[in-house]
Amino acid sequence: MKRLLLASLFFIGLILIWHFIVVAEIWSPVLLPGPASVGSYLWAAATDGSLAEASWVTMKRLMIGYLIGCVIGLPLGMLTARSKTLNDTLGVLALGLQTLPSVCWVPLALLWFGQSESAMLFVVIMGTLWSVLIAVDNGVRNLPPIYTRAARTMGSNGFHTLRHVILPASMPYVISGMKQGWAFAWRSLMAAEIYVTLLTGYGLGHLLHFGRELNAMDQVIGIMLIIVLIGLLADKVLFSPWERFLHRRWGLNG
Amino acid sequence: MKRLLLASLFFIGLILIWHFIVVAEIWSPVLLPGPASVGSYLWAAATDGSLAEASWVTMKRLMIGYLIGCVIGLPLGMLTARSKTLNDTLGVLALGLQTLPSVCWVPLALLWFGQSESAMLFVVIMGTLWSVLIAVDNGVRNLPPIYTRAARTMGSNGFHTLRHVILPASMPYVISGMKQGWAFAWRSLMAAEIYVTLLTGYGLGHLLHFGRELNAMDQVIGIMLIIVLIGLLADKVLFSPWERFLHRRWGLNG
Amino acid sequence: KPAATPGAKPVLRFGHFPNITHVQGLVAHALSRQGKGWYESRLGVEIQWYTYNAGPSATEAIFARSLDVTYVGPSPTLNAYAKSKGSEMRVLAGAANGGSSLVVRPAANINSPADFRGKKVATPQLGNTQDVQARAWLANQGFNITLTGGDVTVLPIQNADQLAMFTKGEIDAVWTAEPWVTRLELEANGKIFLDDKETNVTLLVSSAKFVKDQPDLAKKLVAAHKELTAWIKANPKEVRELLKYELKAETNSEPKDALLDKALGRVVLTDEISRSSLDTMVQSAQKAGFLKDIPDLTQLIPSL
Amino acid sequence: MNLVTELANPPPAKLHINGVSKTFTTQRGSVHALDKATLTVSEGEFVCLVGPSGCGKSTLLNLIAGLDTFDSGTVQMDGQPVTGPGRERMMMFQEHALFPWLDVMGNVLFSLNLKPGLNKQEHVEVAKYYLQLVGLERFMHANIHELSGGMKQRVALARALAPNPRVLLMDEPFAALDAMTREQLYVDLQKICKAREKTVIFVTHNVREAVCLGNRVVLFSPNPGRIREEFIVNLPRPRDINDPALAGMAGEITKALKGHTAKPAEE
Amino acid sequence: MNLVTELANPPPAKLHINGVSKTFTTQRGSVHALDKATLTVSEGEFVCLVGPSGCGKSTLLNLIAGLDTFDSGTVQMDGQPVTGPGRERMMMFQEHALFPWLDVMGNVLFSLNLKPGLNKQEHVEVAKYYLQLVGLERFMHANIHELSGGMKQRVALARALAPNPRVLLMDEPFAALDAMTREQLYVDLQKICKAREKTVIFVTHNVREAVCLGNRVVLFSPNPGRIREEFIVNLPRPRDINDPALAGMAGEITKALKGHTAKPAEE
Ligand SMILES: Nc1ncnc2c1ncn2[C@@H]1O[C@H](COP(=O)(O)OP(=O)(O)OP(=O)(O)O)[C@@H](O)[C@H]1O
Ligand SMILES: Nc1ncnc2c1ncn2[C@@H]1O[C@H](COP(=O)(O)OP(=O)(O)OP(=O)(O)O)[C@@H](O)[C@H]1O
Ligand SMILES: [Mg+2]
Ligand SMILES: [Mg+2]
Repeated sequence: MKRLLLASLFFIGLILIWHFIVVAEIWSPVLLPGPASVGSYLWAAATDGSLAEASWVTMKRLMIGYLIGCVIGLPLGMLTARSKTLNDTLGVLALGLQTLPSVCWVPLALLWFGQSESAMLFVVIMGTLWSVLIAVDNGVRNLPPIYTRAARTMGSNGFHTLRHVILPASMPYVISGMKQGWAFAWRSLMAAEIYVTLLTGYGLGHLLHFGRELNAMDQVIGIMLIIVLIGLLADKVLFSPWERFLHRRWGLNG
Repeated sequence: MKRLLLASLFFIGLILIWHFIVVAEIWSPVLLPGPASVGSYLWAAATDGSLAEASWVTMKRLMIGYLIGCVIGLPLGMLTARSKTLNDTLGVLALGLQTLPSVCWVPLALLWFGQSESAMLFVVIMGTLWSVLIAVDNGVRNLPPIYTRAARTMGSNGFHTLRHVILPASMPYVISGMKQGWAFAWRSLMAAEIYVTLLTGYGLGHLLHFGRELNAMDQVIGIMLIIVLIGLLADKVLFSPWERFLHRRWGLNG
Repeated sequence: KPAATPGAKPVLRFGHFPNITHVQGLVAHALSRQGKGWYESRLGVEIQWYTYNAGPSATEAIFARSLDVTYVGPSPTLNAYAKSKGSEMRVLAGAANGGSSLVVRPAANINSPADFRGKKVATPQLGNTQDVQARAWLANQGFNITLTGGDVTVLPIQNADQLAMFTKGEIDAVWTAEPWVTRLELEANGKIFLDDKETNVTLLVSSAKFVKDQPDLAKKLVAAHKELTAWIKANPKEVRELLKYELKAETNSEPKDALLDKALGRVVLTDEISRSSLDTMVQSAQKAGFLKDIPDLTQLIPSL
Repeated sequence: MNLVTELANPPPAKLHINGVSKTFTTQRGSVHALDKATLTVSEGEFVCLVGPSGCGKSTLLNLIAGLDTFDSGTVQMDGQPVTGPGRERMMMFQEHALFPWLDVMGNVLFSLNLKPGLNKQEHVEVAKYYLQLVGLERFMHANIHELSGGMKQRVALARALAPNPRVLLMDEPFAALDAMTREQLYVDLQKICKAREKTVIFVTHNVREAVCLGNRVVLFSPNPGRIREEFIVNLPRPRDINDPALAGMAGEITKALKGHTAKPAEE
Repeated sequence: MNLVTELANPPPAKLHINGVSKTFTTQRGSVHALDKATLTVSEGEFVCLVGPSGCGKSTLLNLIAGLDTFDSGTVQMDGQPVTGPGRERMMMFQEHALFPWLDVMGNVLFSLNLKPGLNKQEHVEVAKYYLQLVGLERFMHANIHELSGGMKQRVALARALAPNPRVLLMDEPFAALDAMTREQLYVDLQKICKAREKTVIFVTHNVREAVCLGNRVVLFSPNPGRIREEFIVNLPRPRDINDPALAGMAGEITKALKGHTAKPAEE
């Protein structure tokens, strides 16, 4: 309760300061629109439905791409961590591609898939896949060997060890890897949406870009707020339950 | 030695497959230029100096922004992890801003700083700062409490604990956080360079964008390769020594 | 930001686009490159040239105080003027009219305005002159146009992409400016549906601060611009070489003579500010939903 | 418990360790942890290993478990070379090695689930029986990090005993236990080994414990780790740790141990 | 070592634990770990705590160290309430709690560096002295993960002893050690405590160890954790662990311990 109050007070304070800076006209209103005008843009966009639609378009792209990336990346990461040959080939490739900002795929994606949803999906998958793969690989490698050793003397091996020891034991890493994958996917999708217009639907990135094109900074800041909100929400819904579980079961004070 | 050989063979194999696909003209050469034409672009760009210059411009932006981000983010992360009040205010703010892809700052940055280096720096710093802060905060929170407890009974407290226990004990987290900060900075800089043309110098992102504008896919792929190369190199130079040290000293088999 | 070192000439930061509709900018920039600076000699200043790809970047630069004067289209100008409540932008002179057209794809079967229902029309950029014109024109035909959809989908797509998508049949029509109109005609079999020769397409614009702080220089600048416009009209041969030289320097590709001639033929150079054209543009922008209330235009055109 | 006593009784195994050496190489040089160790453990025998800290006891256990490779020599079970770990050789580690992602019950069930031939219901029954044996029934659903040091060790013991392996390799299993619990477990462990004829290798620092439990006590000396001497313990079973005859023998062995490591505990 | 014996000798402290209770609350309910514990330790006294696993011994030590809060009661040192940990009360944890980012020497130096009044050179000398004491001189530059279980415990002991604290809180410090090393350390610890008049609280499961070291042995019983009985040990010092008089007293205490926990080790 007290913590919530403190946080709220802090943010209300921030907004008030922002408001007074704008009112005092220290900077031109073009450079920094006030909270009132941002609020009124958000209200208008919320009531005419364009905000909800753009959020939906963006979330759909993100979700599908992210899921595909995880579903491919998780098992591949396990494999590269366990097999030397795979690690020296696929692992090195993944390391390279992981350092490539996935927005760099945009030109090729547009060429290969046209200005379509598939191009966006491709970019999002490239953003997720490699980082999930690397994180899982890393997590499996960083396991205290005592766990697998103990399991092996109990007769566990092969797939059983993978499923019942390595996967749960690397959980803290896997979850943080999936979180990072999410962050990369989110970033690449925004960059891609800001960069290219799609025929199949306008996402939040497009609204942000349009805000810039029209010199409408209230729109830009409004959309930034929405993006922050969605990011926080996704964190709460997708990752917090897992982290709480780990906290309770493992005694990690996260 | 054998591992290196295997990896080389794998990549040579990949390039050969790529070459034969192009030669067989399964897809149009516009969609997928062959390794030969990518190589000749790279050769030309390397000899006329444009590649080196663009890499230098990009690296300079990245390095300066990243350093500033780390220097601010590291101590702030320590503070938010240790102080409840700071965590409920600055911590929440950081969490929010961390979920904001820093390419979203580009429109505001351009408006505030003009089409200048400062705008790029701002975007890179926003990409680094919050994620380093959050990672350090997280690392400090996830420390096994036994370390600080032991240190405190030995008379360590305040800054001494921070400097001699918390910082080294959270090293594995801090390094992975700095790595993530690097990845975010790298991604945001690329996105920003692809998105806006700067008057003060063309970076790799610009070359990639121009490649797209000119439908020169050999240039696009060539620049992508360079970006991968720089990413791998940065990893080797900046982070590998630390990770090796941790491996040896802590016995983590990373 | 370049600060004047004592003893050195004052610096004027000047912008333009590498487009045919920015003939004056291209020619003056080329002359500067060749050491025969047009504005330099007439104003006694040093010119720093900046090239932009789109209106918003140029107006942004004026907001950010990193640019003094630029050639730019009327729509971004009016938009920036309105968004800054009349405090930042000033129009000094006209530069070019016309040069923009609505091109349709033959296979799309568009013969009358009513045929646009359900079609996809591309414009170079959201809120730029052609985009506003397209949205207003379509609205005038009775279509419901929204930012992200409606009876006709208006899509802001970069010029280079437009050409490719037009060829592939992914878009049905394009409202754009030269040289892209001509390229669509020559390379993609586009048909001109509507040709616009009256509307202001390029203006000479400056920051309000520039006019306020250096009114004399502004006056000299306008005079030099008028002189340049007249000189361009009088020397088409030399101008063509200068354009080719400059476009090659800026975009790394030299336009073909045929393309250049055809495109130049559609652009009408002028130094007049057409007040009625500006008013129409304001109404169009309102119709397109980009301007919420009518800006007070009294300060837009300063008397020098 | 009916079910538990009725579990199939596999024949105990014969272990043959022949001239096994192992060297660890670190940055600061190499440590000769085990030097030509030779040891034969016959079927159903209970062998205790004692020796100073760092003399290679844990290392030897790891080799027998098949968890580590060695430089030379052979390790055989029933005449077959040991190539890797297996369910029939269950190891109890010096660090408890419990799985933090499972609760207490889950940890015990882990080893049981790998044993073929029982259904889920029976698994739970067996697990409960062994948790009762170590006195932790009430903590069935506790998380591992909520247990005290000794409680963790007892869970690890239950986990090792539950699937009834032929060979038990135990690395200081009772180090963190109080005397009471320990004495109870001495009685229980002897009972279990008698009933099931298990082959056990048991590392301890407590010579009395070794004499109480073992058929044989093997002495190690460090630097490099070597097997020095063996004592056959012929006392009648069940043995009581407080038995004076046992204490006498322990004294004898302790003296021998001191003899081998003249310098005060420096390795 | 000259330097070591010359270190300033701070007066030993008087500890007062009065009616202290502590309950852990977990998801499955709460554990009453300590119930109205009252204990007075006078200056230079060596008190041993024994009791079954999970009876709250580690919990009590943590409270005295000032590391945890408690529900009721008071903990005082020299008449001042303990509000947090401090250098004068050094704790040796049940898990070794060594810092993996430092090598062996670094760990011992850590506590020394916090002690004012000595220069770097002297720190190193003192650290070397204590590493020699625990027989680990040769492993000065080893990484923590390269040590055997007992070696880690010995490093922790050196780290706790080196800065010469007034109060030593030791949680099963010798559990993973072999008899030889252990006996040597009994002798050394008694010597150190005599020379420096340290106040020590020492948790162990080994009743003989408790009688050998302590002026007083305090018995705990579990569920809830309570102090049950105290034994004053009046044997002359230095004591030998193999002394029959000592063994007799240990037997007596063990009997008492069994009496308090009638049920077989179930908490
Ligand atoms: N992973 C390792 N890396 C390097 N040296 C090691 C490693 N594991 C063990 N050693 C060394 O091998 C030697 C034997 O270790 P081991 O753990 O077998 O001793 P131990 O007899 O079990 O001792 P304790 O009774 O203290 O547990 C020690 O000197 C130790 O330092
Ligand atoms: N962090 C914790 N969360 C929940 N319960 C705890 C926690 N720490 C200790 N306990 C409980 O408190 C009780 C006492 O624990 P404590 O560690 O003090 O026992 P102990 O006497 O040191 O036992 P041992 O001799 O086995 O180390 C136990 O029942 C234990 O389960
Ligand atoms: Mg060992
Ligand atoms: Mg304890």
